[in-house]
Amino acid sequence: MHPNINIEILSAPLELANCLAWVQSPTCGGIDVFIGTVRNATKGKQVEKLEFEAYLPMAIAEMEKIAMQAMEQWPVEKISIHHRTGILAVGEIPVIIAVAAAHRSAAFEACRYVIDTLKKTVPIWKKEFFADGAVWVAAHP
Amino acid sequence: MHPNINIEILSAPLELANCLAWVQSPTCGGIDVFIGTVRNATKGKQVEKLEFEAYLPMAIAEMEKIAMQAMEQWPVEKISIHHRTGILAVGEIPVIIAVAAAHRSAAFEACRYVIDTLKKTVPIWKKEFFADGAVWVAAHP
Amino acid sequence: MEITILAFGIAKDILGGIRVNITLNEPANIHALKQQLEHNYPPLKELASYMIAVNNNYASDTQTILSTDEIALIPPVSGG
Amino acid sequence: MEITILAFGIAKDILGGIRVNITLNEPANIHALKQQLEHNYPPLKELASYMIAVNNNYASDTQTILSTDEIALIPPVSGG
Repeated sequence: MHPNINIEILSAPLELANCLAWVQSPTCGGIDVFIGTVRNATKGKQVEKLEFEAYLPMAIAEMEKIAMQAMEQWPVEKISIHHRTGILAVGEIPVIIAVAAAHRSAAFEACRYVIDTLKKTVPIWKKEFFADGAVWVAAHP
Repeated sequence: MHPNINIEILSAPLELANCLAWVQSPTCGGIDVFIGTVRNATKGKQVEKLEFEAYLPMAIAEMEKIAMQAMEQWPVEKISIHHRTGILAVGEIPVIIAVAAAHRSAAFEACRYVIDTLKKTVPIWKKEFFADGAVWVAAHP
Repeated sequence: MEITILAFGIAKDILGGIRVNITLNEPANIHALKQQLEHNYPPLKELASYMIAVNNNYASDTQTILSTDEIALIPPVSGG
Repeated sequence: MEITILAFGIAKDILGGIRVNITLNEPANIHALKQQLEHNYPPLKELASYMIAVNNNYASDTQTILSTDEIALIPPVSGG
């Protein structure tokens, strides 16, 4: 793992303070953090809970690739990505991405890139549970 | 103050957990947080500490205006802005902005707008202390 | 040769397990594997898309498969 | 009339205090106040820019000043 990249996939609740402490540095002037939270509805339908499943070694490898791409594209110093697995209730946190940079513009752009790309390429799957059943998100057209 | 806007100017260390708890909501899927941190250098010169001074009632009013403008421009649900005053050491946090939205795109764009605009219009002043003296930032051309 | 397929998300439901064995004629590539999988498990054709990963990397259709590779069936991802 | 000016940041250093009194002919507007301030405190002219706030709002040059207004001298801001 690149020394300025921190990737964790955890079955316990994610701690924002851990991501922040990991990226903070005296050479950085700004940190952008994205925190995903479980919404109580999707397309107007009430969500009861979510389940996240990960293909662990590959998910970590893909997240590291994304963080490396972000570091190549923007002058950012440190990136921390933590993703949760297992059953999550409404309001819980599936993902935290923290990006520290000397200047805020790079932190914002790199953080946005990481979450957008993570959702497209990292082998993690989300199952939404409704009152009348459950579906794997995005599985079917 | 608008019920979905939280503005605080504090002389004590800012707590990220407070901003996050304030904006979290079961209807939100994403929170973007910007955390300013004191850099150890500016334009290649070593910074020893910073001092922030605020024109309190007006600074709060201007921050509320910015948050209102952000809520008019993007579908965001809650905005929390905390700014520090007094002497800050390298690594300390002068500002935290947290924006919660149903969808992440609005949270990112509104958060970026708030910090960019805050730096232009909110009556708060930063003094940089170097080994050989101190200057009010941006005061002179 | 017989290879083991790791399956996740909806693919695990379709294949009926996390690890499923499948027999392929050698030499086999990803394209041949996909054809065999779709033959054995037709509901795979109803997915929005799916990818095959070999040793933790997404593989192209022409990539050759060895019996020692770790092969995973990756349905549309939805992390974050 | 005599009005009190609140000063912050470098303006506090230039005016020599957080609160400074200044005498203006009535009726006075922001433009007249700025001219009087620059006359009394010439280093103000060296600032990158500065604004006057009346009752916690940025004021235009034509705005009239009342003796009961809270007037603040706002040098270039640098928060965040």
